[in-house]
Amino acid sequence: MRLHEHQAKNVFAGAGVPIPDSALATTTEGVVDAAEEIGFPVAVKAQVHVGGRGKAGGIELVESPEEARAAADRILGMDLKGYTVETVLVEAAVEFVNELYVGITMDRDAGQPVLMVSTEGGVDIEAVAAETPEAIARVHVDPVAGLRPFQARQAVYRAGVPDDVASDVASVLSTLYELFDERDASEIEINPVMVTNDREVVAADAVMNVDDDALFRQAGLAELEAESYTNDLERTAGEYGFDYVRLDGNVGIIGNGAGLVMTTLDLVDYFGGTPANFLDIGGGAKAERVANALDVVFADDNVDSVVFNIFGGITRGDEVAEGINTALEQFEAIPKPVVVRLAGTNAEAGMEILNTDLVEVEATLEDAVERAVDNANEVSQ
Amino acid sequence: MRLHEHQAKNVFAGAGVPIPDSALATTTEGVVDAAEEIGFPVAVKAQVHVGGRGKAGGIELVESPEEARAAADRILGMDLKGYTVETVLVEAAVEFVNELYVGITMDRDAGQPVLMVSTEGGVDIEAVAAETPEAIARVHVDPVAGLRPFQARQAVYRAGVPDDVASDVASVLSTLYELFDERDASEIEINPVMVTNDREVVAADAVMNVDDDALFRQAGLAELEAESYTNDLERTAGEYGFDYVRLDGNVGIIGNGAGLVMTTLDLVDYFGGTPANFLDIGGGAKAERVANALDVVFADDNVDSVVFNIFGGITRGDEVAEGINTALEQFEAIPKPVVVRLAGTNAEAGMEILNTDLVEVEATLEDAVERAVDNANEVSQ
Amino acid sequence: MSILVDDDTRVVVQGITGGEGKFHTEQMIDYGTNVVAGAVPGRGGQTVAGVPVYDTVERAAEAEDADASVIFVPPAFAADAIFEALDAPIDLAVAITEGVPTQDMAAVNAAVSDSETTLVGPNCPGVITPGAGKLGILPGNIFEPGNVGLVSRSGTLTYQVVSNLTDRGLGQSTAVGIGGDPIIGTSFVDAIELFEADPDTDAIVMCGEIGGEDEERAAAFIDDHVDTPVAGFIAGRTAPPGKRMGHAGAIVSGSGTGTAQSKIDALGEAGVPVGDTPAEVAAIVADF
Amino acid sequence: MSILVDDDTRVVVQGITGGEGKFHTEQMIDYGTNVVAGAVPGRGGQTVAGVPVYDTVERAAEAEDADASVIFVPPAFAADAIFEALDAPIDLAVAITEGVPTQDMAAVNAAVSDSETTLVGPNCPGVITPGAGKLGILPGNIFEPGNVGLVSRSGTLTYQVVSNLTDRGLGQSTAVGIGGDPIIGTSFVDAIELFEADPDTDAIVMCGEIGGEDEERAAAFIDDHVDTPVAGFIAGRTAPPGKRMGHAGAIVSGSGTGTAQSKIDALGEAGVPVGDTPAEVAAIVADF
Repeated sequence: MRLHEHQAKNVFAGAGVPIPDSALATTTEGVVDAAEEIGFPVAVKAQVHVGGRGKAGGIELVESPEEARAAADRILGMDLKGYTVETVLVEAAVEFVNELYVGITMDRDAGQPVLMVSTEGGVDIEAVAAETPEAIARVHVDPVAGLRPFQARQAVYRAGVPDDVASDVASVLSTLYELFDERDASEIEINPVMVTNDREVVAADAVMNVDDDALFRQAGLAELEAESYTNDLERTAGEYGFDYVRLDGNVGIIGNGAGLVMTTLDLVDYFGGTPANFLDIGGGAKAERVANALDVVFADDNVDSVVFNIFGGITRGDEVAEGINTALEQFEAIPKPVVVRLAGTNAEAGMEILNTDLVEVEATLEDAVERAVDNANEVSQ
Repeated sequence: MRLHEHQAKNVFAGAGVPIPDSALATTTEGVVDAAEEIGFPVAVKAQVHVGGRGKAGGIELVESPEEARAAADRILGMDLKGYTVETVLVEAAVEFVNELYVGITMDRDAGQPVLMVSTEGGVDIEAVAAETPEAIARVHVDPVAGLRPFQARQAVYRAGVPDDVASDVASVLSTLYELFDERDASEIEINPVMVTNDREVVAADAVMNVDDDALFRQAGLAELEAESYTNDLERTAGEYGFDYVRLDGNVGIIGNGAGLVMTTLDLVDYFGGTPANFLDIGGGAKAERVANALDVVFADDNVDSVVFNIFGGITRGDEVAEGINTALEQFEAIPKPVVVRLAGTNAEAGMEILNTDLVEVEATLEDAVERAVDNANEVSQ
Repeated sequence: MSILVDDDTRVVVQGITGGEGKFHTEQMIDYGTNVVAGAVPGRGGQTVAGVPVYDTVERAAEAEDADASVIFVPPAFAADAIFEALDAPIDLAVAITEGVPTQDMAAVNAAVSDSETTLVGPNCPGVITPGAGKLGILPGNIFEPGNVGLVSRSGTLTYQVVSNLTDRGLGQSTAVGIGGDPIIGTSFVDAIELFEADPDTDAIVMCGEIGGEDEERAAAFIDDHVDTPVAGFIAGRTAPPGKRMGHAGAIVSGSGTGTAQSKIDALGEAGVPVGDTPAEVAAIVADF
Repeated sequence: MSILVDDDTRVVVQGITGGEGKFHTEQMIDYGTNVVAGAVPGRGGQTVAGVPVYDTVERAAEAEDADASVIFVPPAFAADAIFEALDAPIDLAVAITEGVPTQDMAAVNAAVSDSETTLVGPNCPGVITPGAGKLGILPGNIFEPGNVGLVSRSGTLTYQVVSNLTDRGLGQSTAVGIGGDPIIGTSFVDAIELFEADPDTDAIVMCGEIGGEDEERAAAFIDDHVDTPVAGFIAGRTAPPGKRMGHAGAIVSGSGTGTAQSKIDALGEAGVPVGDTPAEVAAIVADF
């Protein structure tokens, strides 16, 4: 789960990391009021999960109520890389002397968290990582022992953080590591940490991703989950408990198991189609889950055809088939053509059960995907 | 620092370990009132830091107000192995079916905490350890990783704790380990954990020793320290910041460094005397500390003579000598004869400074101790 | 011959009294697996699926001489179950549980490195040596004994590829589902090293996916140390950067590595042909 | 020759800007010790006692080629200072700090075992090789170069025994104060093993005290592995069971081991004569 900037900043501030004064707004009046309350200049920042918001026009620095109104009118409701901006953060603009980068992520290859600090904050840190990797100090942390205080100092001094703020930055790092550890984060990042004229450090941006698998023990963060969706289809799919990602094609895809669903997407592409989504229905899918999955995919206006690909291990083909029948029998007319392919446990029984008035059936993965792509091409013509 | 039984029980109960109903009392009327409030039968238990309180007569089970009164009259004010009983714990007597032992201590040789569980609780666990060590299940814990839940279960099942209370006992162990870790304990023990008729577990006794070196970060426990002294001399010495133990001889001993002070005690014994105390004045002793140390030792009525033995490393002999002069010049008459031996840093200067009207001086450790023993023998004749 | 699991493997099932634990224990036994014990705290003395249950893995291993364990406990308790298996000690622990918090696995990872135990998973379908036994939830009926070793990060994709292999008459020596989580016990390199040393594995199939650099490392390892022919498949070619696709592991980092293309390229440079479809992978193996 | 410290030892002082750190740095330099750097966060670029200060031990070690450290930081920060020394890495870390919480030292102990660093202390007077250098707070003037190796749990008792030795003309190869805390880096066995391997140490004195079983283990080690003659002294014969005598380590457990008598007996059985007084110990060594 990825928190919005303002959510992450609230979490950071609660742990003692300094952040600028700010307020959320969803209307132009709200933006102007918030800006006047905070005092100009302020930044108006779109709250969507998109990288490079600034370059894409999602952030604007304003100096007066008039400018605030104009920025709010422009940004609220704008489409930013496919996401509609519904909320903006109105935030005091910090005058800064230096911009630093600090981040903590789980290094999956080392199996350990890694601290990263750089004095080249405020720009595209991935470009820095690619072009001058030595400009980012990295310190791995033993996940059992946790961050030793000396390691935070080591990262800061290795990165060449100016002496007079080194101790404050090390302290921010220690706080972030505690959050990382206690809140089951998978990534935490402040880019930039701004160093002000009077040598204070302020988190000018905030990224926090939380391990979905740990939300069961992160009650406070799990509450933010609904808020963190940026799109109705993703919200619905999340509420149903599916792993779902919306894409921009027209072939809807439902399958079981991430690897197999990804492979189905790849085959859609291979046969000349474009995937509309990734939807992993999970193991042991019963009738209700099948119906819910179809619900989500049918609700996507982009979808012109659907492929339903199940390889049963725990999941039983006959149960899935009954689920599909039940789910589709509710419709007077099936909204989009559905191709079904069942394999594995009880697959043959399932194939026999399927109501071929409602769905098309194929025996192999390749044939099923190819037919779904053909269906989509026909519909969209 | 060793907590009193009732202090330890409060700490345990605060963490969720079940303890019997109880109240403290310092007067006979208080005991009777508490007993009636709790309901008979109750145990009246002396709150002094002495092992084997039961056998020594410091614990009595009473069934009526009359018995409570008699027990209170007898126990309050009694001398228990050198300690006067000022406070008793009046506690509901638990009817039990089994008595278990659980303990956690720092195994200094392994450098790790060790859990200990036995079904032979309620008796002298040290006898069990000596005679049937296999009756105590021991599980070492990685101090960095902490207690894994399976280890608590392992200790409990290895010990043969009855199945129907195994999970409750494992949970008590986990709670105790958390206390051990978070409260910087050096030892935690419940002996016995009573298993009641309806298969509940209750801490019928409680031991908790806290690492003195960690009291700086254990504010809540440090507050209990004053209360935990059982003797005025120890309280005074503790307030002065000395490591002090009162013993039952008549040669008062002041020195610097635990090993050297212990050696001085041993030499008192070697030369036929008996040490009255252990007092380590610490490093870099200035005039005020010297005066305070003499204060404590002179205040002990048992002391007939004093030996003051300093080997200077950080501690400078001339400063100690000045401290001794200043401290003793306050007295019209020196209350007990003092033999001083100074060695190490600036020792010769110190020996010259010492006012030999106030103290006797010896050049070697052995001579100083022998003379102090002689002095004590003369006084006590 | 085979890797990890053979006819002598004696299995304890951690979490045998749960719904999944019981069901799959029955399935494993039906497949001929030598399941000798279950371990569930507080359930010692019971019998499930004809198998005696003990309170701790230690006791189960001692009493029944078990050397492998399969873990079906819920995610919140999975790390502790793995620690218990390491401590017993057990030679092979296969963690089926899906949804284990990554930070729990980071702690497990450190302990596994210091232990003698091989951990497979978590969030994996398990390990099967067709005809000998299976530890996990893989559907036994799609497998056939043979000489193709298979290692895969994905469950159902494994089944897909196996069925393509079996349909062509290409049986399997052992199939290992290593799991798709960010931190796992057995990597591609670990499994491929075992297959390379197994005289009865004559070809290897590795099914990877986007995220991490395990496939890239495997490619380098194959280039340097593997003579057995290897065929590859990589899922996630069409996954857009920065999107999570089900597995926590399947995130494209955008750093140039971890993408499907970087993995396919790395395998290609190591001389490993990569199929565009699962059926194509089976065809490649048939041609070895 | 000597152990741990010689003419080539290059020392960084952690906590050099504190009162004690500065004072003893001056003392160490006066004694001829090769103190090359200090390390204090936020103080990089300063100079103390003529020595350059760095923000981290890592930098100090790199810039000044230091291979040993002496730690004078306050108890609350001592464990972190030791971890930093292990990480630098430093070959020998001598922790002088008194009052380090035992649980901090338990964590340190685990890390030291996994490292290449020798830790001496904490709560110890340090290590001195007379004539070559000293790391710690030992008063240099009482030592003389020679061939008696000394290892002791106590500070001032060490000085007492050393002065008895020096008075008899028995100089020291190296003296190691290992500290009296419950958990310490270097044990009697560790130090005695080094002395046994040192060609210029012809006799060993070990000064123990009540508490723990380190002296008993040393006795067993001497019996099996040590040819160099060893004399012993044990403080705490008159300590009553269960009473704490200053050092956290000096608690008699009452379990039959850890008492002065059990230690004296163990040493006796290993052929190690134990003196009744410090002077007697020196006399025993003179007779070797």
